Amino acid sequence: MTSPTGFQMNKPVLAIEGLTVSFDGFKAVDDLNLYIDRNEVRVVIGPNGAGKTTVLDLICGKTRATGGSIQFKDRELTKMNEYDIVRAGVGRKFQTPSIYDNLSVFENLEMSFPAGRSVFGALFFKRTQAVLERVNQVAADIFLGDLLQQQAGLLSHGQKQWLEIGMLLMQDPELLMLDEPVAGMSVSERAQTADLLNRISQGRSVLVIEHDMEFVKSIAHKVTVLHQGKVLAEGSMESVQNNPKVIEVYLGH
Amino acid sequence: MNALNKMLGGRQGVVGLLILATLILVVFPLTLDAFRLNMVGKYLTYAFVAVGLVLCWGYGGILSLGQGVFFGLGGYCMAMFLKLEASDPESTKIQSTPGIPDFMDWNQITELPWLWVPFHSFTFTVMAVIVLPVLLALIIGVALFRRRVGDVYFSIVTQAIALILTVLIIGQQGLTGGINGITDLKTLLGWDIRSDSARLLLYFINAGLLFGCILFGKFILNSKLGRLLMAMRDKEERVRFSGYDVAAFKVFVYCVAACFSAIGGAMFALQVGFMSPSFVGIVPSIEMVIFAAVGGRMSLLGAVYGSLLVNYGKTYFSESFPELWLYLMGGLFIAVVMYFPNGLAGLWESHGRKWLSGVTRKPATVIASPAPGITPTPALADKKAASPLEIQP
Amino acid sequence: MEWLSEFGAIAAMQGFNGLSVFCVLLLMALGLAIIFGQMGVINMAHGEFLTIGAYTTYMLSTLVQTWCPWMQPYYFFFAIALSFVVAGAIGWVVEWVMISRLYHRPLDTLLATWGLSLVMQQAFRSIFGAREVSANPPEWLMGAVNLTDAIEIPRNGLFVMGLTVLMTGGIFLMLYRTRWGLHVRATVQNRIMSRAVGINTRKVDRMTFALGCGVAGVAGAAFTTIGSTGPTAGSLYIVDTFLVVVFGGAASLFGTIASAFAIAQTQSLSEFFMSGSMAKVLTLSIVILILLMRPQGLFASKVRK
Amino acid sequence: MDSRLTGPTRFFPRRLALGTAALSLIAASVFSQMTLADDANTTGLAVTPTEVTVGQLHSATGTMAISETGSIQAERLAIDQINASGGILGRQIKIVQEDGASDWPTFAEKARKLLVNDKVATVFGCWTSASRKAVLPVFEKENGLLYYPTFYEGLEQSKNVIYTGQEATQQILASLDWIAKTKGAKTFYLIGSDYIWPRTSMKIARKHIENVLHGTVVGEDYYPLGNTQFGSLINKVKLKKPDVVFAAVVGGSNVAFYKQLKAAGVDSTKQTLLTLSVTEDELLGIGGENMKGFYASMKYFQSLDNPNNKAFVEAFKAKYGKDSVMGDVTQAAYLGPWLWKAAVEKAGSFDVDKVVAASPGIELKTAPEGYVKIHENHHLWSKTRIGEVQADGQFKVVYESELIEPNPFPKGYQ
Repeated sequence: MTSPTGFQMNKPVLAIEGLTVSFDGFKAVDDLNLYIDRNEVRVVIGPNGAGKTTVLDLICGKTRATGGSIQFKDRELTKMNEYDIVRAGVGRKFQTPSIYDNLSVFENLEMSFPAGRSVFGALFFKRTQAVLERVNQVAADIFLGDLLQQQAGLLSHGQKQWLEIGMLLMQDPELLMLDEPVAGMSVSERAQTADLLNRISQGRSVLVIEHDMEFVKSIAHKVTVLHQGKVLAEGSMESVQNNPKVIEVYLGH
Repeated sequence: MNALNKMLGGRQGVVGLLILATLILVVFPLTLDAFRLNMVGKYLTYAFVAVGLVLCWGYGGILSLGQGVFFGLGGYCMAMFLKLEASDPESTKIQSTPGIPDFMDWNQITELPWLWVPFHSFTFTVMAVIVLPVLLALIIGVALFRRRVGDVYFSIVTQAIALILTVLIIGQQGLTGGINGITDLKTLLGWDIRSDSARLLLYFINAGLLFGCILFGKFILNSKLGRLLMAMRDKEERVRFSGYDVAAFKVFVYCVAACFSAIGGAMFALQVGFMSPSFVGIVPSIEMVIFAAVGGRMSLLGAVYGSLLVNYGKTYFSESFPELWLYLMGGLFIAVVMYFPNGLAGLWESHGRKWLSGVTRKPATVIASPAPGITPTPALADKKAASPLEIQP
Repeated sequence: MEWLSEFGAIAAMQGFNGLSVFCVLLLMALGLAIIFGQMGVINMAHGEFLTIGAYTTYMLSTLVQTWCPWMQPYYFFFAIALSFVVAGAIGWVVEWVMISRLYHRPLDTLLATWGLSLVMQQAFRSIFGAREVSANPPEWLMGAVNLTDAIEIPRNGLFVMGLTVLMTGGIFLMLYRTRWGLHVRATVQNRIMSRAVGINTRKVDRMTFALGCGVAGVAGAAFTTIGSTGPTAGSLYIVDTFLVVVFGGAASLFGTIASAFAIAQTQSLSEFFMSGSMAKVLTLSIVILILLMRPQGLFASKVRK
Repeated sequence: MDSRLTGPTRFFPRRLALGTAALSLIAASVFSQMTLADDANTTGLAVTPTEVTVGQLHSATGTMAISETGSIQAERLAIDQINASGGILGRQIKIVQEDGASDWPTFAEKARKLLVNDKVATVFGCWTSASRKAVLPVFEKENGLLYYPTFYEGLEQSKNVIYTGQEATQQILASLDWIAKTKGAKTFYLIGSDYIWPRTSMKIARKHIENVLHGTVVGEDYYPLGNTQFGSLINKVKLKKPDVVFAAVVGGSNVAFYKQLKAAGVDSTKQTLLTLSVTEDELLGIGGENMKGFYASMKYFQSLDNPNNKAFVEAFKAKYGKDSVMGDVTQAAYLGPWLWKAAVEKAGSFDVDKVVAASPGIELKTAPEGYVKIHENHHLWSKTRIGEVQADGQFKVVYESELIEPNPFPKGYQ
C-alpha cells in the first residue's frame, strides 16, 4: 500500500464498514470496507456489475443496506432520509446527466442552492444577491457562464454533465460523488473536466466512478477496484495497475 | 410592483387574467339573466376543483381521481350549517322532534347527532370547510407519497376513497340524508340565499374566491416551489438528491388542491341550495379532471375556461341532443388527451398567439415540450420570457 | 343439536359463497392483471369489455331462442368462445387506434380509456336500449346441487368457479410455458432490449391487450348467469377490479389471485355479520388501509434498479 | 377543435352572441304570449289562446333512463290523447322536454329553467325521491306545479306537488295484512337497496309487523345500489327461514338478486317472497321464469282486467310497439296529464294556485287502474293489488284491496 502519507493521520470523512446489500439473495455489495479522507479524490473502478453504482446508491440513501454501516462525519447514513443525507453534505451525480430539461441553466443551478428547501421556505424563497453571485460563480467554474439563460435541455451532452456537477457545487458538499462524469465527452472536454475536478476537490472529498483510465490517472489520488461487490485492490493507480488479481479480472483482457 | 407583475406572469399573464375577470365579473352579469348566471356560478364552483387539479396534476404530476371527496366534504360542511339554520324549531314544528333536520326526523333520530352539533357555529363551519379536507388530504398524501406510491396507484387509491365515501354517505342516511343529500337550504345567517339578489351577490363572492385561488396558484407556480414541481416532473431523483423532501412538496400541492376543491364545494352548497353524494363519487371526480384537461392541465386560467366550456356544452347538448352527449363527452376526452394534451391553453399557445396579430415577441420555439407531445403553455412561456430580464445582476 | 348441524351447513354454504365471490373477482381481475400488470396500461374501459361479452351472450341467446331452440342447452359454450373473440377483436382495434399511441403516458391512457368507456356505454345504449337485458342461461345452470339435505350449492357458482380455474390455468400456461408468454414477459422487463433481439413488441402489446380484453369478455359472458346486463353494468365492477389488481401487487399474477381471495373472504364474511353497505365500506377501507401501509401491494418483486 | 376555436377571447364573444340571441328570442316569444294572456292565465304562464306549454322533466340519459323512459312515454301518450280530444280549455298542449340526466342538481336546474324561463303551466316529471327532493324547493319558491308518478316513501306533502303514485303505507300495509292472513306469515326478512325509499318502507313494514300483525322481523339488510353479490344474504335467509322475504331491491341489483335466489334453489315452492319494487318493466330484465310464483305489491298491473286498462294497453302498444310493457309507475305517470286537465277545467284557469285549489276531490273514473281521487293531502286514493309473477313476465292479480286513503305522515309508523 503506497498511499500518500498525511491522509491517514486524519479521521476519514467517510467510513464504510461491513456494508452488504442483497437483492433476493444476490449480494450486489458484500461486506465492503471503504474509507475516504478529507480532500481526497478517490476513484472506484471495476468491471460491469461490480457494484460500483450500488455503493453510491447506498451512500446517498437511494438503496437501503441489508447490513453494515456508513459513517459520514460520525453520522450514520444508513438510517437517514435521502434529503437529510444531502443536507449533511453528500452530493451525488448520476450516471446519465440528470438535469431539469425544461428549466434554464440559471434555474437549474438555483434549484440546488441550499436555501428554501422546506415547503414554505421554497414558497417564500427570494432570489437574493447572494444567490445570484453564487450561481454566477459556479456557472463560470463549469464553463457555462455565458449560457445562463439557455434552456438546459438544449445543452450538449458534455455541458449537461458539467451542469450537473455545477448543481452539486451549489450545495457545497463535503463529499462529492460522481458516477462516470466524463462518459460521452470529447477529448478536450475530458481535459477540461479533469481540470475542473482538480479545482473543486479543494476542501472536499470526491468519490468518482470511472472507466476511462487516462482520466482516472489524471485525477485520482487513490484507486479502489471493486469486484463482485468486494474490494479487490486499493492503492495508487500504478500499484493497482500492476496488481495481478486486478489484471486478471479487469485490465487483463 | 415588479414582484407582483412577475407573480401574475408578466404582461401576458396580467392581460389573460384581466380578460377572464372582465368576462366573469362584467360580461356574464350584464348579459345573462339570473337563472343562467346562477348556472355559471355553479360551473365556476367546479372550476375551483379544476384549478386545484392544474396544480397537483399538471404541475405536481399527481392525478387524483377523487377530488370529489374534497368538494363533497367542503359542500357537506357548509350544507350541514345551512341545514341546521333551516331546521329551527319553529319551521320544523310538524316533526316528531322539532329542531333537527327533517331527514333525521324521518329516520327516527330524536336528538341532534354529536357530529352535527359544532355546525351550529358559522366560524366553526368555515374552518371545517378548509381544515377537514386538508387534513384528509394530508393523511392520504403523507401515507402515499412518503412511500413513493406510483402515480397510477395513487389515482386508483383516490378513486377507491371516493367510492368508500359515497357508500358511507348513502348508508348513513340518518346522519347525512343518504342518497337524497341535504336539501332545502334556505338562509345563511338569516339572509335568504334563494333570492335573485342573494344569488347575484353569491356569484360575485364565488368569483372573488376563485380569483383568490387562481392568484394563490400563480403565486405558488412562480415561486421556487413552482419551479421545483416542474423539476420534479423532469427528474424527481435529482430533486431528491439535491436535498429536497420530494414527498413534502407533493403533499403540499395535494393539500392545496384539496382546499380549493373544498371551497368550491362550500360555494356550491350555497349557490345551488343542496349537497348530495352524487358530487362525491368517481364519476364527478373524473369529470372534474376533464374540465382541467380541456382547459389545459398546465394553465390555471385554462382550467376555468375548461370548466365553463364543458359544463356549458353539457347543458346545451343534453338539452338539445341528449343521445349525443355521452359520445361527445367521451370523444372530447379522448381527443384532448390524445391530440391536445395541453387543452385550450395549448391550442391558444400554438395557434391563438400567432393569430393574434401585433404580438411582437417571438413564438416560444426555444422551449421544448414539458412532456412528450405536450406543447408549451402560457405559464411556461411567460416565465421563460420574463425571468432572463430580471436575474442578470 | 339440530341447530348446530344447521349452523354447520350454513357455514359451509357461506364458505362456498366466499369462494364464489372470489372467483367472480378473480375472473374480472384476470384480464386487467394481464393488461395492467404486464403492460402497465390502465384500461378504465375494462368494465365495458366485460359488458361486450355479456351482450354477445345475450344476442346469441336470443338468436338461439328464435332460430334453433334445441341448441339452448349447449349454446352457452359457444357464447363464451364468441365473447372472447368479439371482446378480443375490439380490444385489438382499440390498442391499435388508441393505446399504442399512449404507452409513454400511463395517466393519459387512464383518461383516454375513461373517455372510451363513456362512448362505449352510450353505444350500448343506442344499440341495445337503456333497459337491462337478460340472457337465458341454459336450464342445467340454474338451481342448486344438494350435497346434503341442508347444504345447497348453486350451480352457476360452480360453473363460474370451474371457468375461473380454467382461465387462470390457461393464462398461467400461456405466460409461463409458451414462446409468446416469454415475449410478453421480456417486453415487460425491457422493451428496448426485446426489440433489439427481434421481438415484435408492437405485436406483443397488441396481442396482450387483446387477450386481456378477451378474458374480460369471457367474464362478461359468465356473469350473465348471476347478474343482469345493462349499458352501465361494467362500470359497477371497475373499481373493485382495479383494487384487486393493485392490492395484489400489479405485476404478480399470483398476487392477483391472493388479493381476490382476501377481498372476497373479507367481503363475504363481513356481509354475514352486518348490512351489505357497511360490509362494502369495511372491506374497501381495510384494503385502502393496507395499501396505505404497504403501497406496493401484497406481492411485489424486489428489483435491483 | 379547429382553428376557428382560436382561444378564449374569440370563443366567448361568439358564445355570448349566440346566448344573447337565443335569450332574446325566448324573451320575445314569452312577451308575445304574455300580451295574449287572458283570465285563464293571470300569472304570466306560457299560455296562448291556442296553446298551453307544459314541461316534462325526466332522465333521458344516465342510469335512471332505464326506469324513466316508461313515464316519459306514458305522459306523452296522455297528452297526445288530450290534444286529439280537443285539448284543455280549447288549447293544445305543447311539451318542453328537459333531461335531468340522472343527476339531481341538473333536475333542480332544469326545473328552474322550465318554471322561470319557459313559464310552463305544469311539469310532469321526476322519478327518484332524490330528484324530487332536489326540485321541491324550486317548485315551492317559483310556485310551480309538479305531477310526480313514482310510488315513494311518503313523509312529504307539498302544495306544489300532486303525487300520482302510492305513498308507502298504501303500498305496504294492505299487502302485509294479506300475506299474514293467507300465508299465516309470522316471521319476516326485510331486504332493500340502501337508500331512503327502501329504508323508510322497511321501517313502516317493521312497525306494522311488530305492532299490528304481532309477528317478528328476523333480519333486515341493505345493500349498496348496484350491488350484484347476494350470496351471503341468501345464506342468511336460508339460516333464518323466514315465512316471508319482504324485498325492495332496485335497479341492476334486482336482476342479480332474483337470479341468484333462483340459482341457490330458493324459489316460490320453498320461500314466499313479496316485493315492492318489481313491476313489469323490471321483470323484462329479470325474466319471468326467474321470479315465477313470487308476489309484488302495486296499485296497477298491466294484466288488470277492466275496459279502461284494455284501452290504455292497446293505445300504448299502438304508439310504442307491441312488445312494450307498462308498469305501475308508467300508469301513474299516465294519470298526471289527465288529473291536471280535470283540475284546470274545474278551476277554469291555468293559474297554479287555482289549479291546486281545485285539485282535492278531483276524480278520474277512466284511470287504467280503475277509480282514483285526489285527497286533500295531494296524494291519490287508490287500491292496492298483489300480483303473482308468471313465467311470461306478467302478473296474475291475486288480491285487490278496498280504496285506501293516502296517509303520508302515518301516526305510529314514524
